Amino acid sequence: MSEPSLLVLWPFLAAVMAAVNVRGATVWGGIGTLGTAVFAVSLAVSVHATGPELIFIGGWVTPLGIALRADGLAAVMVCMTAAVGVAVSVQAAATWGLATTADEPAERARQRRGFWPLWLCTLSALNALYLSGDLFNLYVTFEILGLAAVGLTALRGTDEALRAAFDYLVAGLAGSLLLLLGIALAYAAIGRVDLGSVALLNDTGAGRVAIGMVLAGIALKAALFPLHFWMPAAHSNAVPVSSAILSALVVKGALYLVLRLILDGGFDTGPLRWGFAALGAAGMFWGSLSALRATQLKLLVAHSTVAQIGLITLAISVSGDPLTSLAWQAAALLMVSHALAKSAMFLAVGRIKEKAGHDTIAELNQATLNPGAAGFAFAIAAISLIGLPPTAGFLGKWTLITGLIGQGQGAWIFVAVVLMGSALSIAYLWRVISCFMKAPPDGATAAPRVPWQAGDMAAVALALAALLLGVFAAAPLALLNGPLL
Amino acid sequence: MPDLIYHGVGAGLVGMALYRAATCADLLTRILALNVLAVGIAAVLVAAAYRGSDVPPDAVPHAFVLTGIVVLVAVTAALLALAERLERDGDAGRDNADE
Amino acid sequence: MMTVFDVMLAATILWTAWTALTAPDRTAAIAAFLVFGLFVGLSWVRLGAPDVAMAEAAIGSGLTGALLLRASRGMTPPAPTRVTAPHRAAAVITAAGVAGVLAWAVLVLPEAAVVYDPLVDANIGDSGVSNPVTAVLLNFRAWDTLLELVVLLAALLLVAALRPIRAARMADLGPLYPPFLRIMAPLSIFLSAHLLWLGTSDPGGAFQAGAVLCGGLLALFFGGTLKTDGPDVMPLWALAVMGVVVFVGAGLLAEALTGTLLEYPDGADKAWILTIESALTLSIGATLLLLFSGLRQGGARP
Amino acid sequence: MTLLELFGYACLCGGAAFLLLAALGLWRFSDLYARLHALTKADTAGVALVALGAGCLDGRLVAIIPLGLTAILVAVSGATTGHLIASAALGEDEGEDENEEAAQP
Repeated sequence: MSEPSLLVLWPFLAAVMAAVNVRGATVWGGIGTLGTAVFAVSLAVSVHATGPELIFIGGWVTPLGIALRADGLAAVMVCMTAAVGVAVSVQAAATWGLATTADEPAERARQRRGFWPLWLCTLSALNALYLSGDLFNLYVTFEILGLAAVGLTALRGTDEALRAAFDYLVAGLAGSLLLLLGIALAYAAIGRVDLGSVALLNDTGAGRVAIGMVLAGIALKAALFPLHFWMPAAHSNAVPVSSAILSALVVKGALYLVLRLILDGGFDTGPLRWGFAALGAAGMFWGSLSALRATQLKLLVAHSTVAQIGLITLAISVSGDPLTSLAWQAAALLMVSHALAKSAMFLAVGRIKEKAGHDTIAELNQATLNPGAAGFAFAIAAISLIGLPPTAGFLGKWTLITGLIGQGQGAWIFVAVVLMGSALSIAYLWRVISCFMKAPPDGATAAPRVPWQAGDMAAVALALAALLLGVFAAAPLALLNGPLL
Repeated sequence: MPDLIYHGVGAGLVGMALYRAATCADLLTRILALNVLAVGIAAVLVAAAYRGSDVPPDAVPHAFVLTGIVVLVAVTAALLALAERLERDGDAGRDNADE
Repeated sequence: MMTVFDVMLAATILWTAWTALTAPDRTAAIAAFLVFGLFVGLSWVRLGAPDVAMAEAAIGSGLTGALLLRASRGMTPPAPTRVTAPHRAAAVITAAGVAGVLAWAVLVLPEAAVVYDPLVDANIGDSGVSNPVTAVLLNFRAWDTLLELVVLLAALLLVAALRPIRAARMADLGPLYPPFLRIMAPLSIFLSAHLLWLGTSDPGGAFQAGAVLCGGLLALFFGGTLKTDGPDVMPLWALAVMGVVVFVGAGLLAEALTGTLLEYPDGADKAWILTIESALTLSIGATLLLLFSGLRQGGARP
Repeated sequence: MTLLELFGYACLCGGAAFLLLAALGLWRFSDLYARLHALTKADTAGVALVALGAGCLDGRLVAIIPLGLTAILVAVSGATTGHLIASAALGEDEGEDENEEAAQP
């Protein structure tokens, strides 16, 4: 059994078992997530050792059949998903408990029964997306991802969550249909839809329109700046564990496809790339400004996702030809560091809201944040988002800026934009961290320091992983330096 | 010749659906607009697969459209389940008691 | 002569679509959508795609129409949306822009780029079936079909995870329904099996057969003989899950035997495809029924 | 033009006439029950005549059996649906409160 097929089918079978055997849902969730993590690591090792794998499903060669491509970039993304997945599963098991207890409210039982199958479906859809080498196959994986993510959003059950989930599904379906329209035009123009032939699209008029439609659809699904209207509501109204999955992992699928299209020579025409870079920069500013204005903590973190997506899109669109410049690796590193940091942040915010009972930033102070584990995890994740030296975020921004400098005079504007983006992210994150250190208003004596609980371990672990990834960056960089398929 | 006509039908359906999706707030009409948009795209695909009246058309886009139809009915069922819970008039929208 | 027919059909499709989108009354809009789906199916028969026409008529307009009608019954009447002039103008511009670009892209097309046709004709011999669409769905691009069934299951998981709402009590259907049921239910099961077997050589296959089977199951559901609440949902739930599990199991077993995922052992292609297709037919019928009945109790009770 | 073909074309025209009349009835009649009356004629007589005509023209058994099956099916489901719609509409018109409240949650 090769890893790529197991990476997709193992979590899906675990999801089916979790759906049928409701009493043991958490156990099946653990089996599915841990199994996928093992397969992800073994895939990364085999790709690093023996180079990228190309599997023709059913034995049919590419134009007719579908190819699964397991190269360095895919291995890094699959390992990222597995790492965040394990931590999120630990947090989910902590919040909803291991098994059905007699006296628990119906709402909690419904959320646990619904979470595990949907999470494992998301995991299998993400792995299928990272490994797929065919555009129509990517459309189908996007649909699975969209449905499972909407299920996670609607898990909370309140009317706002259902309204956010409905808007999320409508935007996701519209994005997928634009992608399908692009695929239809690509088929009409060049007669084939596999990713390897995407470069042929630049020659014909219909091909360029097809690329435009595909990019519009992906931009809608990735919540890129003008089309991000549905995202803050969905990510802030969901259950904390779901928000971590949505913000850190689900959005990466669409961003990964944009990067893959560029690497396959999808759109080398200048104006489209600079247009995308401008959208990314605008998204960064808009996200940061909205985060500065946000009063609720979850909404602030959701808007910071919009800003980070803008930064990643900027890194993707200026990444140039994979043979000449290494700037595309910056985009991959930024995606990985954002995934680790953002999931840590959302889990920490969930814990803060659980302990303090509310998440309005102004009313947070030292007394409400006792013990400080969640605040600690939030601060470390903030450092990685800002991009200070030891963290993976710094590594991504550093590679991006060195790549940009090498590209001639036009790129200086974007270097300035990246630095301004970092400054803005310092501004809106410091707003929160300063509240953590604020003394309680009525001068009440600080409550005794309560030891850290099990629920905080997932957030702290993810934050430290984001911190240490900068130090131990040899592994992802080695994978990224490998040949691309 | 017929595929040009049905290409035009596909383009018309896509335009109509996008217009209605943008200008109506009613949940059910938005779901109908997305369904019409998907059928319009499927019409473009089937028209692109046409190879003339005597040569059999290409089977791969037909498989795409078949897959697209089944995916569409799944997403529509999910959308309707959400819309039903949002738009339920008054009576038992929120009673978890009878779980 | 046929061009006149095509132009009339095209005009009817566009007109019914416009009615479906702008009808003030919900039931009228859904009825127009149903008719629109049937006419589009007719246009696809004209373009030489009978498989897809059958699927569009059965699933695209029939089942979707039934889902829409059931959902619209419990909804509040639609409030007329007041749209300001600039908003409407912007919508018209973007919609006309996308449609115009699409029409231009299609008209400026070079003659059709033929890539898949020779490949399908060359490989259909050892794909085990002679109907090219079934060969593509179940053999050449079996990975797409497998993930598509995962989509169906993901939709079911989503509906199961939502908070429960009160089941709308089915009205009594009067004395004429039971004899109608005695004709329709066995006939739909027989027709579904026939469509499944036909799918290997002529238009038909697992999806059309699954839709027809779902029609029969719905007739039983309305007649009250088939219930989907409480413990009765378990057999349907297992049937819905069974299809994809059989497909995944067959894919992994094929990989164990031949070393590549979903590569059926040589010579036994038809047998493998038929077993997978029959499991899919039962699973699609059960899944679509559960999606229709909405798992009123909010998920499977073990 | 053999006699069978002539008869086939005649049946086709008759069927088409029935369908046209039913559509006209649907459009012109004001009352629901009158419209139902017109529609069920289309289902039973119109489709049966068209199927008979097509069967005569085609002549092969492999075409006649599906056509016959279709005609019977459409007739049965058309009649039952007509009955269901009529009884539902009748229930609403007479405003039987307990049936009304029971049927509509």
